[in-house]
Amino acid sequence: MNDRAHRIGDVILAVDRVSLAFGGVKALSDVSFDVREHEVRAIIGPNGAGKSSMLNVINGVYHPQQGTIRYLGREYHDMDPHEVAESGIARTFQSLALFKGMSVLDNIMSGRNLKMRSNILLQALRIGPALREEIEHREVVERIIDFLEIQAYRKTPVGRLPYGLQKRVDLARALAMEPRVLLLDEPMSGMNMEEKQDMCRFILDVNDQFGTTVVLIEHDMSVVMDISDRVVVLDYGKKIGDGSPDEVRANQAVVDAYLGVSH
Amino acid sequence: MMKNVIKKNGPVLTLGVVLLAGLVAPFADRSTTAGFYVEVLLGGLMAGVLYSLVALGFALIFKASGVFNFAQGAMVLFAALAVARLAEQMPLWAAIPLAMVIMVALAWLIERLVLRPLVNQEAVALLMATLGVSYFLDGFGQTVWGSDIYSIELGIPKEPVMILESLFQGGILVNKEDFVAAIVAAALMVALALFFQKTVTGRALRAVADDHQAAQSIGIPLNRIWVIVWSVAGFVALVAGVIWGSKLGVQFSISQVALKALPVVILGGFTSVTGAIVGGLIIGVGEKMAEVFLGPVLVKAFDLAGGGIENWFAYMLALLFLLVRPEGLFGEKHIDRV
Amino acid sequence: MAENLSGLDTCDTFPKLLLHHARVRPEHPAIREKDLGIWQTWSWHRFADEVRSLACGLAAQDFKRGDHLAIVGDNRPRIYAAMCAAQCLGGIPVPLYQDAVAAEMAFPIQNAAITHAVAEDQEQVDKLLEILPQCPSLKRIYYDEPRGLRHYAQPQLMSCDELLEIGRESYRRDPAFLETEIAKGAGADTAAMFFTSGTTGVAKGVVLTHLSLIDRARAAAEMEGLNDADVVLAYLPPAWIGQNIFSYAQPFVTGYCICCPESPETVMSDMREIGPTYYFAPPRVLEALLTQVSIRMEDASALKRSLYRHFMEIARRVGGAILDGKSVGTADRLLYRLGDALVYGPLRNVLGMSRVRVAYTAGEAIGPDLFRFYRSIGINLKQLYGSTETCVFVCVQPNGQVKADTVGPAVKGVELSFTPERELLIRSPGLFKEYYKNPQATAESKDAQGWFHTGDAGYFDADGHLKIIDRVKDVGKLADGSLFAPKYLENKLKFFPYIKEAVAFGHGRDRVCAFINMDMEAVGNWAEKRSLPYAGYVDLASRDEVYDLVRDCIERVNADLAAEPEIAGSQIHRFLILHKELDADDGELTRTRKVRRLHVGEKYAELVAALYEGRPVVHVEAQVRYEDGRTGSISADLKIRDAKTFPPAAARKAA
Amino acid sequence: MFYRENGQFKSNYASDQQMLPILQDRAFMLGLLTFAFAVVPFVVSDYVFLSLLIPFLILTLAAIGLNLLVGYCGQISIGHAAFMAVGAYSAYNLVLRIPQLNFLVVLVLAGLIAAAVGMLFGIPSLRIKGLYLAVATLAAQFFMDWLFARVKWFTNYAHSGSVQTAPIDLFGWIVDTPVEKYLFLLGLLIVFTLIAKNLVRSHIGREWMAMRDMDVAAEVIGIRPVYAKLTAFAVSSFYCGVAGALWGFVHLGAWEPLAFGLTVSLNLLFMIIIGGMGSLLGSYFGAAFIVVLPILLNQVPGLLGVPISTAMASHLEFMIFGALIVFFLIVEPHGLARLWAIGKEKLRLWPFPH
Repeated sequence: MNDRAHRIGDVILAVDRVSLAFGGVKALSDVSFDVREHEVRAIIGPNGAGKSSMLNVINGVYHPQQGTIRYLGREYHDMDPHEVAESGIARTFQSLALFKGMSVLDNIMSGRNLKMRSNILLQALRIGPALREEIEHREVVERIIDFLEIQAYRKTPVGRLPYGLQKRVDLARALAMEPRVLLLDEPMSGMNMEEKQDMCRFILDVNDQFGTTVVLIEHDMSVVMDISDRVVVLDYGKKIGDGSPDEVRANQAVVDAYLGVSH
Repeated sequence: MMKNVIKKNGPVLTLGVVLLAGLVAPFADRSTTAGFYVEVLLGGLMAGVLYSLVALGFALIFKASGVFNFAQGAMVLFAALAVARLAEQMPLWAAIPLAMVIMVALAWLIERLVLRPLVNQEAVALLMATLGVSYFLDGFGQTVWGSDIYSIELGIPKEPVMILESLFQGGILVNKEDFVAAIVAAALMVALALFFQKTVTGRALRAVADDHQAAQSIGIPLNRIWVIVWSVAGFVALVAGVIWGSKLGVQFSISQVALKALPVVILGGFTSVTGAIVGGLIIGVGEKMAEVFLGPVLVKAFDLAGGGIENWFAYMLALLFLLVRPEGLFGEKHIDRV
Repeated sequence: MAENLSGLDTCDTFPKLLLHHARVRPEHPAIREKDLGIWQTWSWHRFADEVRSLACGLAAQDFKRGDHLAIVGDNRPRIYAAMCAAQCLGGIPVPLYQDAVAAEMAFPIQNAAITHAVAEDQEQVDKLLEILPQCPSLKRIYYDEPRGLRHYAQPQLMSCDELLEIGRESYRRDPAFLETEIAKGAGADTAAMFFTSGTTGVAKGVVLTHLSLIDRARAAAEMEGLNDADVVLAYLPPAWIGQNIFSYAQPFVTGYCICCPESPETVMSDMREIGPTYYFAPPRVLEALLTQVSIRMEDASALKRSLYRHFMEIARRVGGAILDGKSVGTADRLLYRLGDALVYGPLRNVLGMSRVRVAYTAGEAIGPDLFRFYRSIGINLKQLYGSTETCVFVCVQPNGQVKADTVGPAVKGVELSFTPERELLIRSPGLFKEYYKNPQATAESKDAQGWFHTGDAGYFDADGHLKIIDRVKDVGKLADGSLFAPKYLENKLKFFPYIKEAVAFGHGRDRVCAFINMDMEAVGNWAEKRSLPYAGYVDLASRDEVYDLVRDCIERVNADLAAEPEIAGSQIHRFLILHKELDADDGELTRTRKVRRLHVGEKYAELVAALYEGRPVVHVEAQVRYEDGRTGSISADLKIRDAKTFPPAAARKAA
Repeated sequence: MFYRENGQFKSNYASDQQMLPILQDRAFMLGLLTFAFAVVPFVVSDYVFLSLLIPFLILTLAAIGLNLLVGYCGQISIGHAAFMAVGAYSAYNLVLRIPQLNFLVVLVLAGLIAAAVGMLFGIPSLRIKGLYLAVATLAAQFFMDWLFARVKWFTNYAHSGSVQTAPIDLFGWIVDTPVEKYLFLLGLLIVFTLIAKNLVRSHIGREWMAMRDMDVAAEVIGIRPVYAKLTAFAVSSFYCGVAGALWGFVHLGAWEPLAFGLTVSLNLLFMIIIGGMGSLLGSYFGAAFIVVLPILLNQVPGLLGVPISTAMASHLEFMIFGALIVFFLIVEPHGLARLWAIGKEKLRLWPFPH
């Protein structure tokens, strides 16, 4: 980890004065922050702080009323989720969003979707390129399975797996997209200590081995502080802190938000 | 400001313009007299009232339990059959309450045997379950009550009367029975509205409709509410069945005609009682208008073997509406949270 | 096969055997590994290439004739390739247990002054790096799996891929080098060194020559008719001589294929897929399998359970005899056939043993019922006797002459004899050369006439089959002078699914008492079935219901013992259920999971005393190590119960 | 119980991903196919061909089509008979107007036309889901019913609106005896089943299932809803179009307006619910069930000595279907196919329960 600091590159993703409201309820107001390439960037905050909304905005699920997102130098306001996915941003979900009718393998394979090229006719006949493609991508997926240590479950329907493993499959599916930026929505929620440690290790390994930029939401502050390079703190839809873990820890507003003093 | 209003309600305004155009268009043809036009309009409204009735049953159930009740038509048929066959054995005033008892029993059974085991299932699974219920009721009704065509005699004269002769040239031909039916239906709706607004049960029903979990947490028993809702839906079906049955005769096709309620609720918005009523009227009128005024034009233009466009008109209308405003006229917009 | 073997006679070292197979059956699978979801296959040709590159790489890294190469990792093709690569250069591979803690690795490395090591992954590398300060000889560590090692800056580290690249390069420059090196090797050279786990104290490096390993591997292969169509699943530690014989020496002799499972969790399903034809399992594994069978059958429907019971009864009656080719009545034969279709066949299938032709068990004595179970369902399970010092194969039960309580006659080439104390002596071409740098120990166990003193007590039965009772030093006498063989008792107890481990005491005392370790899985399942609430291991172990359950098992053993006059005196009078599982990490078991009875007896001396003092309860406070490495202490009151004993059968007869 | 899987290991992905990875299953399938092709034609009466096997084969094809849409892609349709109608009338008109076309080409073209219409009616699925979509498909049903009943061109100005088909000519092979029809349909069905299987285990199939299971997540991993849903509608309608053409040409020979009415749509839906949503095998089971049940209801009471009227049989049929739908939705939402799969799993694990 010693050489991590100098691996971190330029700003890859910038959120600029984004506001989002549902009906009359403001979920985000005027939030700005940036993410540098190869870093682990955490967004923390108490429940209802707007963390998930923030990810949903980045990822095109919600369209903000105001503000823009700049990604790889391109500015966008309204992008559909699949366009975001095509541009190399993947994510996992807080509440499980796996395809529960499919096996672990198929779930992860579906993450390779964007890279699959053969047309429907070739697939129907399963000849030549279509078959080769299936096999090539299977190999990639197997490496991810190996990486996340879920070999024993590859043919199991995801619904039958315990929660912690399902979270791992969710991560695997996102990794299968070979993203440049990986958004993780509370990857450690509902896990026991051991599972959390495993997940931390996987996240760091991903960041380290593939150079993937990680944006991570977490409710539990202590876990995040160990693994992130920089932290954004949200509270009631507003940004109240931004900086290195140590800076954030020392920030009075953050402390108050977590202790509930100011409310 | 004005611009904003137009932008926001654009789809609704557009539809309004289209409907208005539809209503006015017939006058382009010189041969249409005002009297005939009003006659068609009234005819459409009458049919619309019946659609509204069935749609009301639909909307009630959907609002309270999230079930898209495909069996509403079968319930109408079942109720009509029950009344018709019971009336052969006893006077009508006894047959109708007895049929009502049967409908409540049916509602209870459906809740018990179908809905409760399927609670928390996806909406589509529930829809298919009601399809099953619909099939079962069709078969069961005809097994129990017989499958011939029966009549319900309400004692209202069926012959048409001429009204408003002074206002329109040639007067307007109105079916007395339709007239009574419309009044009954309207009365029923008022009664239901009062039931929902004024009674404790009604309020509980609305609470359940707004939020299942919240309702449950303040101690409203969901299962009992559902039985009540299905009973009310059974009651509405009974009224619709009796009116319809007396008009067309009680036969299998009633259950199919009731499929018209679907476009009605789409148009009105699934969760809205008002929507069911307004939607029913719009569909009723639109359909009649289209059949009478648009039909011949189509027949001529495309060399058709007869018009019959009312079979699909309502659906196409609903479909177009869906594309423009999926939540319907009075429905609530739905946001997916992730 | 005969033809293939005949070509082999000139091959007196493993590298020569490898080249032979690469020549004779280049495309035949040598080793498979389940990796990335499928069985990746290495033909003999490809395997030989890998070995060649590794060897050249090692040579380029200054690994020389006579050097030792530590190898630590799970069963992986590269682990085995590395062994052979070292041998190609005249070096000596020293496989180490992959689950050993770092401190345990230090001794072998210091002892053999190991210079090079091949480690499987980050976990093993970490351990080696931890002991690096104590092991200055260690200059180079090669790792197979680079994951997590990117940022390790230690100069000793190098990936196997890099090593292979160096090797390929140097092979291209000088292709003749390796040929010469291999040719220099001779059968009398040291082939490998295995550190014995040390039931009896400090580990010793057992030095084995090519000749001895190859001789024993071949003798057994010929006896069983093994050939290159056989398949073996390599799932036990490669550092254990048994696994090494089956997954290295014997495939090199016969050319058969070994298969490495994907991960320790998938062994069962991998075994089902592969369906080995030649199988080895220590009694402990067989027992665990049977426990699983029993538990899963308990969950089955009543119909299936009664079907299972019915046909298992038939199997118990005639299954063994049918397997031995003895004459059995037609009716029974038909019933067995039916049972085979309904129960035994499917059972073998789910156990992954449908294709097993020869299965061995060894390492410790096996409970006779356990042994008969496998044979009765048609698995040709046989006992063998041997040790690291003898290259495993000393005695093997020949087909058709299998008895539950003997280990069979001597394998071809082995001479057996006994000391007056009934200690078994062995002379065989497979005997080890010496204990590494330990002439004293070598002299103690190998006498001038070349006899190896096994430390095991036993005798020949009427058919000339060897019967092992126990370790010489463990065979004791009760106060009245009658025979006390604790292991024999313990094995009988362990056959019950609820009992995981037992430790019997009685030497020099008037009667026998025992510690019981319950099987958490089986007893937990049993408790759940009876909706018996419990808070955890300690709580469950102290339940009266569980004590009753265990007492029942003990009393059945006592009834059995009563029927055998020689040991009827060993019936268990009192017992207690231990508050924790015996654990290798606490020194209570060996790494091969044998009970270290003496150590346990000393560690829990107070409990033993309580057993004999007749106290109904004893307080215990103990340090325990949890799975995550933390330690904590347990304080509990252990109950002690009496068990019913039976008058000896002989006495009864007399009366 | 019959499974002996030891030694059946896969050393490459192609064999790991094959359709029937277990040897015993392959042997069973081979036996079944041999039976269907080489034994059935010789032992089965014309009555069984005409009233059981031929409708079964065609309905299976249609059910597979509907299953691809509903079971795999999760888009409900209550109006799929409309696409059968499109297929049937397209084929009728193609044969009528371009007589030299080979029937296989006609089938494909009819399927393609149905696919185009299906995509058209699938467009609402991009904006609306579930219940709402059911209405859109009903619109298709009623509109198509009307179109083919009223627009005379489609029926070639036939007086009663009913149409009569020409004999089927396949490269000179006139498919007209029941056995020939059976063999022809069986061959077609196998080909179409293989194609469907290939689709559902390729990435297009995973896209469909992803849309079905969790549409937001599907979009987030880059699946385009437009593409996934419209291809499902297209392929599904293609299958139903072909099935419709076969139903008209091979089974009915002549048909009247409303031969592809709402009842047919609902029957298709029942087939996949009872048979198993999201399972090709389920389509077979469902179709077999729907074909066999009415016949059983007509025959069994008579055999038991309590004859019932045809009307009663039909009412009973309605009740049984209705009750079964509810039963399956409650007890086994994945239908007969799941029961089959469970049974198979039990046999694989025998004698263990799990």
